[in-house]
Amino acid sequence: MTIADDPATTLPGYKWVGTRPIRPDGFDKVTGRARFGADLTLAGMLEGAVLRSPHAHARIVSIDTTKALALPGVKAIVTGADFPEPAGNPTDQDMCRNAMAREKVLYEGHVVAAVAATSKRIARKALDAIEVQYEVLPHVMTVDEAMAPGAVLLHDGMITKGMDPAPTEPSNVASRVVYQRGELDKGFADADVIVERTFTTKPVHQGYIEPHAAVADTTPDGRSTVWCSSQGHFAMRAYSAKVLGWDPSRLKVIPAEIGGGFGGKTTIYLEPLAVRLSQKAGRPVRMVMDRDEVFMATGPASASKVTIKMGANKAGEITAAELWMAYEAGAYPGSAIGAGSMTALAPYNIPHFIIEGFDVVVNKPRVYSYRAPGAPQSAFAVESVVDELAHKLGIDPIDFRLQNAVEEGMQAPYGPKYQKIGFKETLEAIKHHPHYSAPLGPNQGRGVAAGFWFNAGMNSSAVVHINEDGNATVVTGSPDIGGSRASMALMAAEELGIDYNRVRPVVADTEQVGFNDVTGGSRVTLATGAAVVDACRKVIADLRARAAKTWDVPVEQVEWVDGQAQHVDGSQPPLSLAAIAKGWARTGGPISAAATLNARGVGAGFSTQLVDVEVDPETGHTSVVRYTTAQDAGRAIHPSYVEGQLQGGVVQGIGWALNEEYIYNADGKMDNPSFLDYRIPVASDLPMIDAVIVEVPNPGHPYGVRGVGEVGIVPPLAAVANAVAAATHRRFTDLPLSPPRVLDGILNGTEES
Amino acid sequence: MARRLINCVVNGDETDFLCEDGDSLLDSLRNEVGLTGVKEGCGTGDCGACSVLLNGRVTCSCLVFSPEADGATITTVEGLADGDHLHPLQECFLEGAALQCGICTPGFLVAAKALLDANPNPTESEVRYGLAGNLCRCTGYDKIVRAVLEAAAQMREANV
Amino acid sequence: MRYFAPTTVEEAVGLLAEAPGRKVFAGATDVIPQMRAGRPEPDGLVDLKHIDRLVGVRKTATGWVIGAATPTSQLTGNAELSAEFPGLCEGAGLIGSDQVQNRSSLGGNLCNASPAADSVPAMVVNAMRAVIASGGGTRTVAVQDVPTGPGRTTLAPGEFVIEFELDSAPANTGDAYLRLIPRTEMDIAVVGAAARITLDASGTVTAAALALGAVAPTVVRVADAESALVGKAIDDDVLAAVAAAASAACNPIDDKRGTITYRRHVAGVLAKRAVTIAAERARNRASGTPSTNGGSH
Amino acid sequence: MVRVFFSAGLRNLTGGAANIEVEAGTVKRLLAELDARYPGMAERLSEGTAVAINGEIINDALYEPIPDGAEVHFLEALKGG
Repeated sequence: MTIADDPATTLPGYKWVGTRPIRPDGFDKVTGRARFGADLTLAGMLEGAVLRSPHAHARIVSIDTTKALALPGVKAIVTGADFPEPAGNPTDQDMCRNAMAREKVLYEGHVVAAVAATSKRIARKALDAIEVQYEVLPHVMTVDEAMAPGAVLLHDGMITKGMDPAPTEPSNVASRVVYQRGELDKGFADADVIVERTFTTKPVHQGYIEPHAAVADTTPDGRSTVWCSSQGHFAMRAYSAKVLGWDPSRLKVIPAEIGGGFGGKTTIYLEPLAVRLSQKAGRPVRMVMDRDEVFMATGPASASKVTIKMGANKAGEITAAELWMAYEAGAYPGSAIGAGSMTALAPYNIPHFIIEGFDVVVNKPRVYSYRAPGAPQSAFAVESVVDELAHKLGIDPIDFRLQNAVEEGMQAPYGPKYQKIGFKETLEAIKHHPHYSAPLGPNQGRGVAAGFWFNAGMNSSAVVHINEDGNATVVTGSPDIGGSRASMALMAAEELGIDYNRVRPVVADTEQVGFNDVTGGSRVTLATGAAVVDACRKVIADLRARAAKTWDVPVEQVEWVDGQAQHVDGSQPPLSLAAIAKGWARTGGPISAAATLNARGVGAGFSTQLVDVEVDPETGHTSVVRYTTAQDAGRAIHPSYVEGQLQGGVVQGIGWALNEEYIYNADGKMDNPSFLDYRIPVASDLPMIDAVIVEVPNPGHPYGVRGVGEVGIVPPLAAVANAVAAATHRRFTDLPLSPPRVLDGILNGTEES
Repeated sequence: MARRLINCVVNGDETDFLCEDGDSLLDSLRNEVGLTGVKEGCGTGDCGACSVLLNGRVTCSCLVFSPEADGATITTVEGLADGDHLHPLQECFLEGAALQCGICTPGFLVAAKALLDANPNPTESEVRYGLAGNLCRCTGYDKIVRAVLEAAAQMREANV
Repeated sequence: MRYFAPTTVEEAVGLLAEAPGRKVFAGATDVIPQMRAGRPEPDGLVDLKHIDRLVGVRKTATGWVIGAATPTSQLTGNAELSAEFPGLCEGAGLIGSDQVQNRSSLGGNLCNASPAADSVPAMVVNAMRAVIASGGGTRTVAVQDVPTGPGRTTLAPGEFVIEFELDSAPANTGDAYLRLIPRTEMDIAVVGAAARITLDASGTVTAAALALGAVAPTVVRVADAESALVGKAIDDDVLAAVAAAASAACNPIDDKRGTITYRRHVAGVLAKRAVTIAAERARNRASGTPSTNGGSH
Repeated sequence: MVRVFFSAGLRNLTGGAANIEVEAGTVKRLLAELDARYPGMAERLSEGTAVAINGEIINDALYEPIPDGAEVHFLEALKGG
């Protein structure tokens, strides 16, 4: 373990980075003050509700809102006719149709109309009074159904992209991607052992506890203020504007505190509806989803089908791999098949491989990002087969991975060469962890798996203001979903050389700070953090200039050390930040600096995980009894929140592995849209999650940061499945590993050694 | 239908609010009393984000009809601190980074208070089962369980 | 929808007689989710918690009387009841979280008439009786005769359960309830099994009751298992017969929570485990040692 | 000179070539050069792609300088969660 165990320890050379202070927004969040998406009330505010398709696939013949509009208290209704014809690129157009159906509904829960009324109860009554005539169409629910010859089409003219030559007939396959290297035949000829299997996963939801919520106040000048909970209010502005056909600047989006996102709150659902309803009604409108709406109508992660064949020689080298992957996109193209394909073999240096991936539309909600989007599904297949190969070869599964692991300078399967990475370090950390050699009890099994995620950079802006008391305000536009304000303040305190508690980090609205991309891709500490560091360094340059002016010396003779200006030869008494701030009017006015960047220096993330499970051989019930994760964080700015990211990712992965799944009935309707039957892990399902922070600093970031939010969810699916395989001597290839499935495997599966 | 006037004690204060008979206590607390620290995660009693103490017992306020609160004593997250003196659970959640997004935090704090009121010296397993009615999707529960155990220890020490 | 809070049984009976669309409730742990899921709102809800007789656990000369609206947390919190009927208290204690435990009641759990209701199998093996307010008087029926299928009961419109009667357990008697859920908490039983066993001094079963939940439209008594037990000492062969009889007694459905095959198999597993625990408790109660834990599996 | 690598999905435009050497100081000049050699390449790469220069992945990298001797890969743009 690293610094993690002693909160008082600081990293050599750093005063603040690597410490664990209380997060700045914490007090509001433990006292109930923090305002989340649904917590705003405005004078005269109406309540909205959404009419959703009861059918998985149907043509909308007509919508009659007359009776609904006549109900007392109903102030506005919008349908597809209230929005402009979708414009922009195909993805934009699909987003517009997903936000409000036009000709067809493509899944149960697809938006058909929305109502604003003086109470939620009246709004719901109005939904019942809207008369919609549907022509119900046959539906396709899985990649197998959707790819079958003669399958009913969701989109009449959809021609598969990425095929050579392009097909002449439309299909439900939106696109195909291919990654390959070497000569597959030769690779398999070199193998002494080959494993070939097909793996499937079901759709799973991000499961954030806060349902989507938005309040819009549209004024007669054609502008609107939207207050919503999201992972990126600039993206909400841009996407809402597209649906409305507006310039984005007509919208001001104010970020509420966000109650979890995990990728699912990087797009719009309610926002444009609220804006348009508010415009029609002339009053503010609040819209909050019910939990069943969250499940049925917001984007889960793709279900997947992955067929994999992998070979290795007796020396323990993986010689070849062949992957065929199909991911459900839901109603519109856009699954994470690309990332799923690129990450599948990313941890290993394999001379011969081909990965072929398909993005397939089905009559389910349009999938959206979920933590390392696309990677867990393919890693489940790859890491299961890697585990099986190791067993067949009689090689320790960690040694087998170490032997084939990628390192700096090796070519990634998706093309470029790896820069500085810490994969082997995470494998070594697990190998030498006491957990790896601890004894197992009866009916217990141990599993290992690894995972890779790119992490992201993208665009960020930050402004640092020095206040007249010498304290700093750090303004960014990146919603804080897991403690990033603390990280921003720590880096600013480190740069400026002042106490952490003298830095106030703020997440500002779209009119108060420059553009920031979404809080996603594990990018905020890296990219927005880099913008904060840049802005601090500009402020320091200014502070040195002010000191130089005060002392009447050239600025080159002024250094910034420990929060104060010092003359290089010590000939002047140091000037503190507070002292310079106090005299700012005499030296040129208030002190403030902005920085913007399209971030460079992204460092990839790797995680290796170890789990012990116990399987009840008579019921198939699986319990996780011990879990250890080792992840390369580059450098942990606030180790507690880094651990939290590691632990949270693991537990979401455990849920995916064991019990989470969308269950559909024969009519294409979701059977379990509640937290009762969509079973995310509860506290009593879990042990403590031992989080080992590995630090291989990322040379691309001023403090060595790598994104930490996502890669932790990549290994658990296979790690748990490998542990269940060890406990039961049966190989499981279909998730979730719910008790009925595991029992069926125990009773009817093939026993393996 | 005429709205009904409910009199109750909320966080120590005599409080009245108007409701329709079918309203949930959750909605009334949020919309009529203004206590938006009480959160809705599911509306069906499955997530615990709306937990309050109703006459001293932890309850999902989404499963309570507002008229049932007439004459009741209610404690929400807003009532845990004593002025600006945080409850040990609140302190331990902050110190132990037991929250990420914070939406489930109010419900956890209220449920944990009820748990420790009934059992001042719980085991890890008792904390996990005692808080199984509160869902957290961010933390994996590790730091929450640790914070509750730490708060219990501090409270026991303070009471010695 | 109107809310009523009567303070006497008679007042409640009168309120229900006034309008046929009124329903009783205690904890609302089923009513509110059902309303949210789109079931029609009743036009009146009669809250039974303010009637003294319906809330509380009382020891009588011959056994126990449990108010139908008593929060289940008061059952699990009653040390004496938990010691005498650990299986009943386990079943009652598994209805939802601590939050729900302060609202859920035996009356609600029974009359919601879910085949998976956790408290009902244990009520059945303990031969509990429901005292029902009926018209101007009361009638008493065996608990197992109340539900007739999912969401359906033998209660006539306007009737409601006032309290449950439970006879003291004979010496050397133990009960147990186990359920299978995918998680460890917060789930509806995929299968539930309650057993009650009475032993003689030699360890021979003198009386046995076994009931299964979630494997048929109502709770199933497994007569073949009971007859396989009575007169025998419990050994592996007897337990195998119990398991086989339990599996055979199932008439389950495939649904989102489990398959027919799975429920049938697990019914046998839980039946034999519940019998084992109940028998162990029966032995320990003879010697006065505390009971071991059942609960979720 | 920089070396440009083509993923399998792009090789139908390059007549099967997996990589080539090109003279180009920025991504914009590189795209122009590639489009001249392989008509349609610029359009194919204009949307939804990122560029990796010596292993560093950059979105919207049109004016990014490319050092001499660099390895350049075009990648599908990624979304995070």
